[in-house]
Amino acid sequence: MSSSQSASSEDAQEVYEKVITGLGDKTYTDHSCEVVSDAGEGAQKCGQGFGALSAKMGNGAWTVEIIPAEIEPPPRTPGSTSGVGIRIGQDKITNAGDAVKLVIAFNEQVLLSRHRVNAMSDDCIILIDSKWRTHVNPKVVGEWEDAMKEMSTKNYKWILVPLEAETLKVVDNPKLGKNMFALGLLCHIYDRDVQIAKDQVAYTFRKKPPAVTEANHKLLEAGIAWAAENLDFRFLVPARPPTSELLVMNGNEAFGMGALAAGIDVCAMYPITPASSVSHYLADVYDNFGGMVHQAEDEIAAIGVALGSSYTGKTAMTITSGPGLALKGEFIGLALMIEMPLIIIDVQRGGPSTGLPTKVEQSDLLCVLYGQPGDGPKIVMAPSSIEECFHCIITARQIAETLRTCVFILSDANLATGQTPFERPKLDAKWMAGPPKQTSVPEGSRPYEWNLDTGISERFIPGQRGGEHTVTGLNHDESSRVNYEPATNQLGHAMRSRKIAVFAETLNAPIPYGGDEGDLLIVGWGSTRGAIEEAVDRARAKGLKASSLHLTFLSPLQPGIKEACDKFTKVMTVELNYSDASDDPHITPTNRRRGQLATLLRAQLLIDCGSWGKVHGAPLQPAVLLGIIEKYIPKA
Amino acid sequence: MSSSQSASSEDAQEVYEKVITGLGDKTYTDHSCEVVSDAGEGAQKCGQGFGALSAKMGNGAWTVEIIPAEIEPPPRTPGSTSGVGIRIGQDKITNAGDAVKLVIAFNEQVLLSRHRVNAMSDDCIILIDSKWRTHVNPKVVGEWEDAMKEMSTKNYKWILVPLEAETLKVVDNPKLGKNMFALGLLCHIYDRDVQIAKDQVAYTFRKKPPAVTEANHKLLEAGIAWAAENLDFRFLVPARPPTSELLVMNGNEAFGMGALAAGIDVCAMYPITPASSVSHYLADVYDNFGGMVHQAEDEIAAIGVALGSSYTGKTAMTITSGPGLALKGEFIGLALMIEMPLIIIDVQRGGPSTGLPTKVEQSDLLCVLYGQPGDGPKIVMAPSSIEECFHCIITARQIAETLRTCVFILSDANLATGQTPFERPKLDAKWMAGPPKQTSVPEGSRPYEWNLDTGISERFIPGQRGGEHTVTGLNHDESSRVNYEPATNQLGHAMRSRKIAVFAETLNAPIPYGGDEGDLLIVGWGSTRGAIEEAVDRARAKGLKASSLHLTFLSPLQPGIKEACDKFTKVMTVELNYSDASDDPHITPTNRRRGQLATLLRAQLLIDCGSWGKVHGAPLQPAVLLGIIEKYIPKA
Amino acid sequence: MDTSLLDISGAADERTFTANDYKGPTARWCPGCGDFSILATTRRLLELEQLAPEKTLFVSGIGCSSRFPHYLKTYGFHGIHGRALPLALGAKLRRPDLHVFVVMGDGDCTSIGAGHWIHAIRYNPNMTVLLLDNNIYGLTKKQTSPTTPVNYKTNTQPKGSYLNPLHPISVTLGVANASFVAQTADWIPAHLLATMRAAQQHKGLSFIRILQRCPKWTIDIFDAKVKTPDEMMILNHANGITDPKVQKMYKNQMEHDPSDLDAARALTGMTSHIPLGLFYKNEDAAIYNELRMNKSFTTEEKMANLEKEFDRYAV
Amino acid sequence: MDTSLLDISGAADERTFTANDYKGPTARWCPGCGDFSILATTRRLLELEQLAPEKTLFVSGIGCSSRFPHYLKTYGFHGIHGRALPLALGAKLRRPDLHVFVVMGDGDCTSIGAGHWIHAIRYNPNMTVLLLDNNIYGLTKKQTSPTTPVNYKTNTQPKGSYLNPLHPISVTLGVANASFVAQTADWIPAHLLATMRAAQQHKGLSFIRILQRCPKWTIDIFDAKVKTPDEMMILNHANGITDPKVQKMYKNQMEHDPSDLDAARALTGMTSHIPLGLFYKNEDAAIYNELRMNKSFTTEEKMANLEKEFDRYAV
Ligand SMILES: Cc1ncc(C[n+]2csc(CCOP(=O)(O)OP(=O)(O)O)c2C)c(N)n1
Ligand SMILES: Cc1ncc(C[n+]2csc(CCOP(=O)(O)OP(=O)(O)O)c2C)c(N)n1
Ligand code: SF4
Ligand code: SF4
Ligand SMILES: [Mg+2]
Ligand SMILES: [Mg+2]
Repeated sequence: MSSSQSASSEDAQEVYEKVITGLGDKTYTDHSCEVVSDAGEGAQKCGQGFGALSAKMGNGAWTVEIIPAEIEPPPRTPGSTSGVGIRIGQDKITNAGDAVKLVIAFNEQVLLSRHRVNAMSDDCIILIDSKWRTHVNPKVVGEWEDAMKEMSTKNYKWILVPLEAETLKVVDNPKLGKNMFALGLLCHIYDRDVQIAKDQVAYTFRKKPPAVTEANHKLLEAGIAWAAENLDFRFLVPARPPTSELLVMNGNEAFGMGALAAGIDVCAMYPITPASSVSHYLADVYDNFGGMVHQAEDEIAAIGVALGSSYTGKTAMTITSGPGLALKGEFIGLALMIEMPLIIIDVQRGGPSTGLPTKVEQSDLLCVLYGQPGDGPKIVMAPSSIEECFHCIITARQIAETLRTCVFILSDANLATGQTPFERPKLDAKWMAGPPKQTSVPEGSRPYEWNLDTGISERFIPGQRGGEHTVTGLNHDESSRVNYEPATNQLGHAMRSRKIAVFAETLNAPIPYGGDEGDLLIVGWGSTRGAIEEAVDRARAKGLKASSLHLTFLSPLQPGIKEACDKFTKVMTVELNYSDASDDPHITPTNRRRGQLATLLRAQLLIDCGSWGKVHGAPLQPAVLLGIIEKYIPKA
Repeated sequence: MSSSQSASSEDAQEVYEKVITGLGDKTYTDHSCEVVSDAGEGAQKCGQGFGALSAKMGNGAWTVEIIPAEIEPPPRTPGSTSGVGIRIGQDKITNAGDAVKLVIAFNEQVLLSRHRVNAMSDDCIILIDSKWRTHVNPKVVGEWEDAMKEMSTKNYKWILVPLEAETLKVVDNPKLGKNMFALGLLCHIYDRDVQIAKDQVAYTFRKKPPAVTEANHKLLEAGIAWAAENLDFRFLVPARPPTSELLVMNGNEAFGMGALAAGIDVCAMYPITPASSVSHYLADVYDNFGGMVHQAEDEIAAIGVALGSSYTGKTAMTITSGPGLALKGEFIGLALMIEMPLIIIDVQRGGPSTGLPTKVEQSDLLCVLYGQPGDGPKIVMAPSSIEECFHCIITARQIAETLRTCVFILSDANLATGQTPFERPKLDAKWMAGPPKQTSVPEGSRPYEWNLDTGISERFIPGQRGGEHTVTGLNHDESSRVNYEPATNQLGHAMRSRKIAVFAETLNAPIPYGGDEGDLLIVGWGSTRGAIEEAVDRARAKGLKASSLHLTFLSPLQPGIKEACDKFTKVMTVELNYSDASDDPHITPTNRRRGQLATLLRAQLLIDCGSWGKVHGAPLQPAVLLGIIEKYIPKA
Repeated sequence: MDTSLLDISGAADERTFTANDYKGPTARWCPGCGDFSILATTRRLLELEQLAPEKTLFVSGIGCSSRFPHYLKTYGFHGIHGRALPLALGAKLRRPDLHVFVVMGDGDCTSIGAGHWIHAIRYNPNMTVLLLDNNIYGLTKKQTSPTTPVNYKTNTQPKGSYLNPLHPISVTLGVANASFVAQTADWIPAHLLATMRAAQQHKGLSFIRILQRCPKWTIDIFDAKVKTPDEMMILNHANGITDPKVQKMYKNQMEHDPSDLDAARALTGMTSHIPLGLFYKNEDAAIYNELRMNKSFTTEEKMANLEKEFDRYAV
Repeated sequence: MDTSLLDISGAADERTFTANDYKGPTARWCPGCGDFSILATTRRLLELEQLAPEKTLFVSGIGCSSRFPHYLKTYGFHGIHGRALPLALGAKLRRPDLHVFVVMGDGDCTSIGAGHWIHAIRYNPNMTVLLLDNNIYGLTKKQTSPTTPVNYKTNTQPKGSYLNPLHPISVTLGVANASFVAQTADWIPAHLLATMRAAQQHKGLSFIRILQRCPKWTIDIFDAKVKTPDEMMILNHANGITDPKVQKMYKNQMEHDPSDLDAARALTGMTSHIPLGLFYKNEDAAIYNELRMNKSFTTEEKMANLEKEFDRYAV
C-alpha cells in the first residue's frame, strides 16, 4: 500500500514504512511549511534560518513564530510546541498565508497541537520522527497511536523520518542537532542553494566556537543527503534575483532600527511579551548611537521617565503591550494635558487581561483611542507591514514634535515576531534632527501660546533662559498658570482637539485595493493588510467584485473613507478582535458588540458597516477571508 | 440717587449708602441665591443650613457647593471663593437652576470670581460687606474699586451690609460668626420659619459646647433683625407641607447609604476628590453594619483588595475619580476576565489629567466603556439624581452577582456635593441578601460552566468543598484551566459578551420626556437630567416641540432608543464633556470629535445625532440649554 | 465578626489529607527549575499542617513562579503582575478562616509590586508570603530584576546590570511592623520546609525569601551556590528555625537572636556568606486583619441601624 | 555623552541671582502652613548656590506640597500623584546639566509612590529629594497617611488610625545604594537650610524628610513638637551637618557618624527624642545617571552606524 494514504491506528504498522508520495517535482508561485518541536529543541533556529536563506536567494518570504506561553514546558505535550511557519514565494510575500502544505515535526504531540488549531492543509505532507512510534516506553507508543487516531480525520500524507537516529550519527546530544538536520531536509525539498544555506548556518552559530558550526554543517548535509535518497518529491519555488537591496528582520527589530533612524534618545520600558524584544535590540546597539534603554521598575515609571526626558528636550518613546498599556493611562492623560511629545508603541497581544500573551490580537484600538479619563485627543497610527514598522517611527516623531502631542503606534505579535525582507531604507539626516536649541525665550512669550486657529504652540525647554514655567496636569492658561475658569478650560480643550483636526487636513485619502467600486469593501488596519489584499486578489480572480481599504491612521481618520465606502454595496471591517456575530443567540443590531474599527467607523463616519472579527490568536489566513467574501457576495 | 443702579467707580461714594430697591415682597415658584466667602469663613455652613431648613419647611431645594481647589488659599483672591448656591422652590427642585438672583458676598473679590463665571443674573441683588469699601488699607480700597468697575457691566443691585461690624457686636472673632448673621439675612429675605432655622443652627453646632449654639442663635437673630429693619423686599417661596417623609443629603452620602442598604461588605478606596466623602460617611457608620472601609496604599491596591474580597464571597466596591480610574484599568480587565462581581463607582470631575479636581464633568464615559486593553464587556449605569445614587447600588449588586461581572456607576461632582430632599426609601431585606452558601460543590461541576445560550455561570467560593480551582487572567476553559486554543478563546469572549446582551433584554425602553415626537430630541445621561427636563418644560411652554430622553444604562443600551429618536426631526446629545462645535475652524463632519454619548449612540445605533458639550466645570443651566433649543428649532 | 462564610454545614471535619490531595495538574516549568522543589515542599507542608484544601488559598502575580497556584488542588488566584498582595489582603480581611499563601517572583514583588510589598509588610495580615527569587525575569526571558547581581548580563542590560541588587530582606526590615522575615533556598528542602512551617504557624505576615534556581537563565548564579554549601551560613536560635538535618549538613552555623532587629539588619550586609534562617520575628506586631474585625449584624439589625441613619438625615 | 542640550549659546554666565529672582506667583497654602517656610528656605538655597533659574528644575507629584514648583520662577514639572521620581529621573538621565529637585508629600511619596521611592533610592541619581511630611493627606482633606501617628483620628479612620506609622528614613535605609538620608523640620529654618545645602552639594540622591506643620489638619501633632524643642535631638558630626545657630538653640545634641549604617538604622527606632540631622551618607554609592552616560555621536556617525546595522540584516 502507498504510504501517502491517511493514517489510522489499525493499520499503523504498515503505513509509515515507505516514502513514496508519487508527487515528483512541482513548481509553485508560493509554498508554506512549518517546523515544530518541543521548546528548547531549536525548531525556531531551523525555520528562521530557512526563511532567511530563502530571502537571500531572492525569494519572497514570511516567517511566523509559534511560541509556548511558558519557557520550557514539559516535552511531548501539545502546549510545549515551539516552531516557525515559513512561507516563501517567487514574488514578495506579505503574510503567513493559509494552512501549511508541509510540516516537519519532532514528535507527534507538538504536531497534534498544530492539527488541533487547523494549521495544516488537508493534504499536508508530514515528516515526523519515527522514533516515537516504536519507543521502548509503551506509554509513548500509546500516545503516538492516540494522536494518529485523532489526526486521521485529515488526509495528511505521512513520511517517517529517522530524525533523531540520523542526528545521533553526527552529534552526541540530539536535542541540539535535530534542527539542522531538519533544515537539510527543507533545503533538499525546496531546492535551496547549499552554499547560501551553509553561510546561514555559520551566521546562526557565529557566537559559538567554530566546531559548533562545523558539526551543524555536517548535520545540514546529512539532512540534504537523507532527503535526496528517500524522498520522491520537491517543491520548486524559483527565486527572482532581487532588483534592490533588501533587509530581513522582524517587526520589533524594525521598530528598533526605526527608532535609531528617527533619532530617538530614550526608550523607557518594562519587560512584556511581545514588546520586550524592541528593547533587547536597542540595548544591544544603542551605545553606538548615544541612546539609552531604561528598564524601569514598572510601566508607570517607564512612561514617567520617557515623559521627563521629553520635557527636557530629548526624544523619547515607551514600548509595551496590553497589561502595561493599562497602567500608563494616567500618565498618557498628563502628557496630553501638558502637550508633551511622546511616542508610545503598543505591541498588541491576546486579551483581555493576561489573555494569550504570545499570540496576536488587535484589541487595544479603543483603549488607545478612549482609554484615559477626560478628553484626550491624540494621534494613533498602525503599521501594516514590517517595513512600515521601521518608517512609522520617523513619521511619529515628526508629528509628535510638530503638534506637541502623543503618537501611538499599534503593532501586534504577528508583526513583532514575523520576519520578511523589505527594501533597504535610504536614510535621511533630517529624520535624526537634533533637539530644539537652547536659545533664550523672547520676552513676553508664553509656554502655551496657542495659535488660536490651529491649536499649535511652541514649547520651552529647561535651559532656555526666560522660559521658566511649570507644566501642570491641572487646567492652565497660556502661561501654564493653574486656572479654574470655564473659558480657560474650554479653550485648552479646544486647542488640544483642534490641532488634531488641523493635522487631519494634511492626510491623503486611502486608496481602495482591487478597484474603487463593487459589491464588498473590506476595511482593515494593522498587520492584516497582506492577508486581506491577497484574499481580495483571489476573490477578484474568481470574478467577485471585492476590494479592500487599509487605514494607517486611526486618529484622526484619513479623509475620503466614507466616500470610498459609498461606492460599494456592502462594507465590512475585518479585524483580529472580538465581534458578536449578527446571528449569535440574543444578539440584535442594538445590543451587538462589534469589532473595534467597526465601532470607530460607525461613531466617526456613520458608516453602516458589517463587522467580522475573530480572536483565534493567529494571523488572518487569506483563504478564511476568501470564504467570508464568497459568503457576503451573492454568486452572480 | 437709587442704590439699585449699577456700580461704577466714579460715583462709588454715593451708590452704596441707602438700601432702597423698591422691590417689595414678591412670591416666586422658585428662587436661587448664593453665599460666598473666603475659604474658612463658613459660607458653606450658612448655605447648606439654609437649604436644609428650607427642605424642612417643605420647600423643594437643591444646593451646590463652590469649592476652591486648595484648602485655604489666600483670602480676598478670586481663587479663594468658597460657598454654596441654593435654589428653593414650591415644588421639587431637580437641579441648581440658572444664574442666581441674590448673593451674599463676604468680600468683593470672591464676588468677582462669581461674576467672572457668569454665576449671577443681570439683575442680581448683591448683599456685600461694606467693610472693604472704606478699609484703612488703601490697597484694599483700590481692589474694591477695580472690582466694582469690572462688575459695572451688569445691572446688579447693590446693598451694603455691615456684615463684620454687626457680627462683632455678638462675637469676638468675626471669621466664625459672619456666616450665621448671613443666614439671618436669608431667613428674613425668604421668610423662613425662625424656629426651624434655630433648630438647624443647633444641629449644625451639635458637636460643639452649648455656648457656641447660643452665640450663633444670637447672630441669626441679629441678621434677621438687621434685614427686617434695612431691606425693603422679600422673596416669598411658599412651602407645601410634605406629603411623604423626606431625607436630605448629598449624592455621596446617598451612595454610602445605598451601599449599606445593598449589604456591601467592603469599600476599598484611595482618597480622591470628589469621591472620598463616600468613604468618610461609611467609615463613620460601617461598624454598625459589620462593614469595612479599607484605605489602600493606592488605587490599584484598592481595587485589588475589593477583588480579593469579592473572590472570597464578600460584596465589594471601590470608589474613585478620573486619575484613580486610570490606574484601575488593568485590574478591571482581570475582573472581567475572571467574571468576578465588582462595583466600581467613578465620581467624575474635570479632566483630562488632574484637570479641575473639584468641578463637574462627564468625561469618563468612553474610558469606562473602552478603557481596558482587550475586549471588556461590562455594565455601565449612571444615576441622574441623588435619590438614584442611593438606589442604583442596590441594582448594581444584583446585576454584578447575577451576571458575574463588573458594574460601573458614573456619578459626578455635581451629584456628589449637591443636596436635595428625596423620599425616604422603604428598605427591603432582600437587598442585603447574605453571601452564597458554603455548601459542597456537586462532583463534576466546573467553575465556568457557562450556559452556552446565555453566557451565565455559577461561581465557587473558597470554603466550598470540591470547588477548588485557580482563577486566572490567562485565557481559560470551563474548568478554569489555562488554555491557548483558538476555539476556547473565542468561546470565553463570546460568553462574556453574550451575557451582557442577555441582560439587555431585561431592560425597558426609556420614555421621552415632554412628548414622544417633535422637532428636537435631547439625549442625556447622568446628573444633567433635572436641568434638561426643566429646559424642555420651558421650551414646550414657549410652544417649541422639544423633548428629552435620559439614559440610565450606557452599557448595554436600553432598547427603543433609535425608535424614539426616529420620531424627531433632530436629535442632539447634551453632555458636560468636550465636543468640537460643528462650526469651529477646521472642523468637518469627518474629523469632528464629538461628545461621549454622541460617540456611543452613533457607534452602537448609527443615530445621526448632533452633539452639544461644554467643559465649563459647572452644572448645566436650564436657561443655557433653552437658548440652544431655541437655536435648533426654527421659529414657527 | 461576620461569620456567615465561616462555618461549613455538616459535621466536624474528620478528613485526613495526604500530599496527593493537594496535587494539581502537571507543572509546566523548565526541567530542573527550583519551583518544582518549592511546590513539592509546599504540598508536604499542607499535609503536615493538615490544611483543608477548600480553606486554603494561594494567590500569585504573573511570572513563572506565579503559575504556582495552578499546580495545586486548593483554591487559587493567579492575579496580575505585581498585585498579588492586595488581592490576598482582600481575601484575608473578611475571611480569617482561610489559610492564605502568596507566591511572587522577584520582579513581581520587588519591582512592579514594590509599593504593595512595603505596605503589606506594614499591614502584617496573617498570611505566608513566598518570594521565589531567581534573580531574573524568567517568564519574559531574561531581563534584569532588582535582585540580579551587578554586572550580570541580561537582554535589557547586555553589558551587565548597572546597580548592586536590592536585598529583599533588608528592605523588609526597614518597614514598620515587619513580623517574620526569613531566607532559605529551594535546594535545601529540609530547611525550606522548616522555614515554611514556622512561617505558617506564625501569626502575622511571614515573609520568606527563597533563593530559587533558574537553570534556564541564571544557572551560573545558582550553580555556584548549590555546589558550595560552605557559602551558606545557617542561623540558629532557640526562638528561630532549627532543623537537625540542616544542622548536620552545613558547616557554617551561627547563633542569631531573631528578636534583635539591629542584628537582623546588620546580617543583610553579610558578604562572606549567605545567611539562611530566621532573620527577625516580632510576635507583638499589630495584625491589620485582626484590628479590622468588627461585630457582625443580622439583616434585621442592619435594617434597623439604617433606619436610624435615615432618621439623622430626615427633613 | 550627548551634549547637544548642554551649552547655552553666548558668553559665560556672569549673572548674580538674588532670592527674588526665584520668586513665582503668591503661594496658595493655608495661613501658617509649613510649606511657606520650606519655600522661603529653598529660595535662600538657590541664591546661596547661585543656581541659574533656567537650569533648575523642580518636579513634584500631587498634594498641597506638590504645588511647590508653581511658586518658584525656575522650570517646574507638577506631575501626577506619586510619580514625581520617575519624571525627575527621566529629566536627569540625559540632562546632567540640570539641577533637579523633587518635592513630595507623605502620601505622595510613601503611599502611592512607594515603589518609585524605593527604586529611586537605589538608582541614586544626582538630585535633591524633599519629603514634606505633615503626617496627613492635606489636599484631599484629612485622610490617614502612612506616617500618621497610630490612633490619630482622620476622615477615613475616624476611630483612629490602626497601625504604627512607617518611618520614611528607616525604609530608605533598607534600600541598597542609599547615599544621603537626613531629617529636619520646617520650623527650624537654619537647620533646614543647612541640610538642604549639604544635600544639594552631595553627589547622588539626597533624601530629606522634612517634618512639616499643617495647621489645618494636624496642628495638634506639630504644635507639641514646635513648642517643645527639647524633644529634638540634633545629630552632629564632622562629616554631618552642623549649623552653629542650631547648636546653640537646642539642648539635646548627640554625635552620630553618618557613615555608620547600622547606627543610622538604630536611630530610626529612637522614641525618646526626634533626631534631626544627617542619618547616613555614602559618597561611594553608584550613581545611575552617571553610569548611563555614554558617548555622543554626530548625525553622520549615527547614520554610518545605522548603515552597519542594515548590513547585518541585509539579505
Ligand atoms: C503589567 C505587566 N507588565 C509586564 C508583564 C510581563 N511579565 C510577565 S512575568 C514578568 C516578570 C517575571 O519575573 P519574576 O517576577 O521575577 O518571575 P519569574 O518569571 O522569574 O518567576 C513580566 C515583566 C505583565 N504580565 N504584566
Ligand atoms: C491617582 C490619584 N489618586 C488620588 C489623588 C487625590 N490626591 C490628591 S493629593 C493626595 C494626597 C495628599 O497628601 P500628601 O501626599 O501627603 O500631600 P499634602 O497635601 O499633605 O502635602 C491625594 C490622595 C490624585 N490626585 N491622583
Ligand atoms: S525560566 Fe527559569 S524560573 Fe522560569 S520555569 Fe524556566 S527555569 Fe524556572
Ligand atoms: S491643608 Fe495643611 S498642608 Fe495643605 S496648605 Fe493647608 S496647612 Fe498646608
Ligand atoms: Mg524571577
Ligand atoms: Mg501630607
